[in-house]
Amino acid sequence: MQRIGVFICWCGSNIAATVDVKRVAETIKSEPGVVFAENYQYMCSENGQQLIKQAIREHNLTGIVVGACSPRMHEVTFRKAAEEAGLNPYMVEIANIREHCSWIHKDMEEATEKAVILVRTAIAKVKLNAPLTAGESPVTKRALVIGGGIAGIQAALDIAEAGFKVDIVEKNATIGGRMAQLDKTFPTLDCSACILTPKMVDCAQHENIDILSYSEVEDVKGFVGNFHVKIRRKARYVDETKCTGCKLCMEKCPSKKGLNEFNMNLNTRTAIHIPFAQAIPNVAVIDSTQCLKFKTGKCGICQKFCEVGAIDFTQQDTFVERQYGAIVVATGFKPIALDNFNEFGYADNKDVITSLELERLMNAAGPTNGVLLRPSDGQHPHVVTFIQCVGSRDTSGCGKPYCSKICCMYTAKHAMMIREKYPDTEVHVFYIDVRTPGKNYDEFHRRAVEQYGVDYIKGMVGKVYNENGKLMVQGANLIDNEQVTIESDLVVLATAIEPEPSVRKVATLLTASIDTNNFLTESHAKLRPVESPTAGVYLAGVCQGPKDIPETVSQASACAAKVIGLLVKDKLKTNPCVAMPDEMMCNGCSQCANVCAYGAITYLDKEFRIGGGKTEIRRVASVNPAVCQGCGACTVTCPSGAMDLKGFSSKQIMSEVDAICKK
Amino acid sequence: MKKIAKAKLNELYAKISESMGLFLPIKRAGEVNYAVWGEGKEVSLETLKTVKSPKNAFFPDSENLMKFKTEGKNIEIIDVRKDYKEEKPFVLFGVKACDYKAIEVLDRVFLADPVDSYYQARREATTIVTLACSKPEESCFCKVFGIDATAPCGDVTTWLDENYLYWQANTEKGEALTALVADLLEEGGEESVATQQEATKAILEKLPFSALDLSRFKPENLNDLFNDPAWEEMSEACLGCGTCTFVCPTCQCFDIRDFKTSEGVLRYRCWDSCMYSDFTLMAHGNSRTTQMQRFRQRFMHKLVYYPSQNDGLYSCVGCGRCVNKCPQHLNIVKVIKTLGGKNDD
Amino acid sequence: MQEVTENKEFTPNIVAFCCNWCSYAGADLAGSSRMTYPANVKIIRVPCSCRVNPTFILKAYQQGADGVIICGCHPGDCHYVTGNYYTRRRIALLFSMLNYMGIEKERTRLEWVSAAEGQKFSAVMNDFVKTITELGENKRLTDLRVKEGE
Amino acid sequence: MKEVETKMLERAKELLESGEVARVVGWKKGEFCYDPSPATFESVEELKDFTYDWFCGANLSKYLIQISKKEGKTAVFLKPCDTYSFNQLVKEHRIKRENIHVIAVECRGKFDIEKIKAKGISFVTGAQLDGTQVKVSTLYGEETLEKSDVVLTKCATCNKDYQVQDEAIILHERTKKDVDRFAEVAKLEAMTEEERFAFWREQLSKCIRCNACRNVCPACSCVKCVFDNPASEISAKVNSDKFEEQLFHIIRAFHVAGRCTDCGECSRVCPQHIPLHLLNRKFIKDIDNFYGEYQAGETAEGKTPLTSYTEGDTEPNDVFKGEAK
Repeated sequence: MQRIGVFICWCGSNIAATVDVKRVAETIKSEPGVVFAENYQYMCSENGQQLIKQAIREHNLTGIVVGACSPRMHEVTFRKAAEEAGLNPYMVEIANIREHCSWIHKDMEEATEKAVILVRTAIAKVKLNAPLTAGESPVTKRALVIGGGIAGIQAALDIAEAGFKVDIVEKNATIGGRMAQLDKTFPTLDCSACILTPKMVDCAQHENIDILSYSEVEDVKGFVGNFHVKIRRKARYVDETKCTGCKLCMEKCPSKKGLNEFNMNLNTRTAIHIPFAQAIPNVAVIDSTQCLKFKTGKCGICQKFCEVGAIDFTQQDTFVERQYGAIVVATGFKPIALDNFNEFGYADNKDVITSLELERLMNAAGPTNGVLLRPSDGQHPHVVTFIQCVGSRDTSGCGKPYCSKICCMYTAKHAMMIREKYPDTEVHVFYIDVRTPGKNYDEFHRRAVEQYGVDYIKGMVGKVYNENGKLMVQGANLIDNEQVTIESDLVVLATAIEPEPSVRKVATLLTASIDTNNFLTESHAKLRPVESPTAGVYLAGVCQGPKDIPETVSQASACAAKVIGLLVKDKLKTNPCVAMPDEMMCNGCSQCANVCAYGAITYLDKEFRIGGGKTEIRRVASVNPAVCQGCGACTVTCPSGAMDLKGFSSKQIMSEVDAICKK
Repeated sequence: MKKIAKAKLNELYAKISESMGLFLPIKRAGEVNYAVWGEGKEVSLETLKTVKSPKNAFFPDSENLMKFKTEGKNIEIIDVRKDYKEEKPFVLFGVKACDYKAIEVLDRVFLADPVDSYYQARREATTIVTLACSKPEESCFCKVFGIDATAPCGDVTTWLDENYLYWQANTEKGEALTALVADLLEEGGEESVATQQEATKAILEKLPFSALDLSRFKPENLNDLFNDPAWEEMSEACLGCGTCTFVCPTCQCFDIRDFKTSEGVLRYRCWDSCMYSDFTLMAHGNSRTTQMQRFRQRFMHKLVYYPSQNDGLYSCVGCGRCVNKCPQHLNIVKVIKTLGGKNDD
Repeated sequence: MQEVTENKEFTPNIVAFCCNWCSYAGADLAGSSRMTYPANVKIIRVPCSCRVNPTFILKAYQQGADGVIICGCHPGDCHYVTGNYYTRRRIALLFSMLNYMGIEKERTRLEWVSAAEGQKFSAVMNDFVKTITELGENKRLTDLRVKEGE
Repeated sequence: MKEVETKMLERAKELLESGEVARVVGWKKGEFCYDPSPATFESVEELKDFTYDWFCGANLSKYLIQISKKEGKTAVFLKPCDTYSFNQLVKEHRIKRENIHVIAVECRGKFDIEKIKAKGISFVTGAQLDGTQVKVSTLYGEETLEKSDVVLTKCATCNKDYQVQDEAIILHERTKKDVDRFAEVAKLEAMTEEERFAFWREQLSKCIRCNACRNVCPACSCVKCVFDNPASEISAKVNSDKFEEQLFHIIRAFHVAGRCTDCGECSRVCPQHIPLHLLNRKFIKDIDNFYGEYQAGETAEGKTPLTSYTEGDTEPNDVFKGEAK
């Protein structure tokens, strides 16, 4: 006989203000199977949990229902409490009478009535719950970091420092990421390369870190603690173990017309190249789409000159397969394409550039050796106009609905740097709002305005057009309430940033959730900001949301802390709510395996008694509980209903349906 | 003997329906089954074999027995039987000789002690009007069971020809019904009936199954018949569906089941089929594990077990529905032919 | 006039199946953002929309539900990678079949609601309740034995 | 047809005599000319009852689930439509392909005795095809009927070809029919919602829940059907309420969606002549429309439409777009 206990939480006034909690508890007392029903101010509090534990022990409860906030909030709390009182933690069900009831209904009568139904539904379910035991799985003590930007570098270094092996997979030929392209960093204006490159070198030299550059994650199987990852090492046509980074090949390479991606395509590079001077690994790579040897079969000059014989035109992509316990995603960002913003004339005017291009134009290692020259004619610009929020906070559908967060600060930085280096230059900034919260950030912006005399104009730019070699920036000045047109030599667009597009593939491989803007979703916006809902996957940097370097570094370190916390464990508990076939009913038709995204289902031939002393051999499904994630796709595919999901069985769900429909 | 012009039959139905329920063969979505008469319904007396037999007038496909109403922790048991105590009188119209005989088979089951009060209530409230056959077809073999298709019994016997329905009351109930519709009836028709009967008998004589040999189906041969190796082959194509059972006028097995309603549980009984794999399913498992055993059970029951307990009355009336309807053309005729004639001596 | 009054009194009973990772979280967000929707929507939590068996939907109608709505992650965003792709096919075929059998097509709905779309969740539920209220009681897919007690 | 039967019989004898196969699955004669039953023949002696004629409409594939588990090889005669079911069952690991020797047999459509009887013709003693007509002989003489009025519903729109065969006995090529098998479905789709509801209500109200449609269906090969399993909460023996008629037929059609080869056995065996194939065909039509043409049973490999997907699949709320109103 079932002995159900029901606990109704007031959540202070969050529930009690709209739901008559006492009446709910009173009404529920007369439900069949319910032997105990109580209400309390905060069930999740120490005292509330004590109340639950005591009731379990005193009334010998076989299952409990807590009418409280969302199970996404405190299900774990109440399960733990139940377990401590000797009740199987899976004999607990939560009736969500806060988010799904008290918070959305205003009428007390109506909300109370609904709360009763929700609690009854949970009772109907808990009556069919079965005690479940979590299995255990071992933890592979190695972490994978996807992306070798500052986020990945920081996370890898922290994890490696704690004594665990880390692999960094970087799709480009070198680690460093976007930060390596920056000139100065706000708010201190120190040189980006000067603070980044030592960390890159640390990575290369750390005995626990293995950098897999020019590589991509190809396939991920497994689950937290036991990811099995296949990594494609793209052919770079240069033997990484032999190349010394002497750059002789670059001097000799006759194909010099390749666009230099590192410099935002503002100048050219040779087919065989090292992306930039401080690249890690300091190893050349051949762009096979550009290389004459690949295009025509003739050439091979680099091979002749390479003293160590590192050049290998026959190299093929290879695959590395490794086991990891945890994965950090740090895939970074790119500026959005400006195809939808013709009004700014980016495609038509060489002197309309993006902020990241400006970074390269200002950088001593950039295409102009750090001298600010207009891309069109190599002249010093005298009037520079910045346009903020290009594609950010855009609800028209052309750009991104979110704020890219970093643009206000870097525009202030750019404006300031130009005024500092070239005091005769006029600098205007069109902005919608200036958003500079953060330590020393607003001061930084004020300095730009107050000390450096940058002309900030509140208003949007309608159009940028070329008139007699001058860029006419036509916009609104909302404060003076007038239309202004600024004759400029250089226009810089503070382009919105978006997650690096390859993150979609990574998310799919990792089964990590991703939002409509391609940002990976964190487990909880406030309380679990660096964890993906997929166990064992952590998020660092812009792949999770727009952020600047200090924030990225903090998040990366937070990730590292989480990873270390995971890797120090020897064993993990697995989710017991997995699929389970009833072999007596299984047809062995393989349909369930066809829809299983995890390959958790295999088949075996088993002997069954069929009556009359006879047996027959049938092919039946078998689920690996460590691999199954418990989605339930197989349960609906199975026509005989042989496949069911523990914790969400068909009977349980149908009993919930019945309870809801019961008049 | 009385008669009524075919054209006036609708008036007859309407008259009966004024004070009684009227259950007769009605065509719906292309198929003829017994159903309650109503204005505009397409009556098809000519149909030799309704898909389902009229047995569901007394033994419906499904009927409610009781309710368990739950309120809080209390359960109230509601007996829904009283609904049937005062069964509205009704007329079962157009019953063929075979189907009428089948009612006798059912009566021996449901009216024997303990009496099935549900069945009894409906049985007693019914006046049965039978209809003689005039165009038997090749699957008919009622004659084998001693049934005269041209002169069925019942409270009223009727004959139908191209112009008239002929009417003869046999019982008090029949007389009462005759009195009710007396205004619509006229005298006469004996000759037409006799002519029709003669013609029909000539066809019946020649029917392919008219001379099936049932001699081996005796209680003393039970074991031999049960163990006959032929069952295996006869049943091998059986799908295990319930078609034969559900179209059969004499099959009387039922199951009692519970259904969850919004306020508790509704207990009902419904037709069951011995051909189903969960028939005879018990707590320990199922005593019949193969389709052969189920198939054998059905025919052994019809031809051996039932007659041995019911004065030799077979629980097959030769209506031939199973002959026509079995998806794979297995039927009792093939069983009789295979086993019936084989005498051990 | 009678009909109008009757219609107003009709409060449909609606079952919503929500996947744990997106739509249930979306409903939570609707709650924490205090975005109201009628109390006749009751949510059943399932791990993924692909756990929703068409049988559950029919069962809801049998038991007297007037509308059923299935909510899951947006296609491509499934926590279980591919779950909602299967949901989409199954439910598309089911909807088409129900319509083919003459069951009101407005009665059953599927919506993709992400964890961030509290507002959408609330809007969808408001709209669905309105649709079902206008459509009236479910009569075509209901079991009289269930309604008998009324 | 007689020559085909003779050839088949010869071949069956050869196979049994040589020991190449342990048994042959075909049809055996019934009481009339029109009621053959599926049968297994294990010896030449048993073959005396062997028949293959215009009434051998039954699909033999499903029997092979059990038979292919037996020791020794089994030869089976399959009509074009049967080969699809065969493939589908092989795909689902229900038939052990290696134990079966498939002999493709000629089929130019099978006759439906109920349709002949519905024309008022009884005491049928034989039937022969004569061009587009069928000569039906009875005790009372010969009747001539149009073939299209006499063939089984499943044959009327069949353009199937053999999808699997180890050998073939085909003496007459059959001509492709210029028919749209979805015409009836389209007709229903064009009705109003109320009309469709009324149509199915009328049809399904006849259902006696005999399960013949399910038990004959090669796609319904579950060890235990949900409708027989009390644990499924939807089991029932009888349609105690009209809802159960709908539930049973919707769920059954859904369970075989993407797996139904359109063999038409469900409609053939229905004692109440409910056009059940129109439910399955609706799913086939939808699958073709939404996900690209797909014919279950064309191969014994690959995923079915409901166990696969594309990223840009039709949205459920869009399935009604373009619907006739």
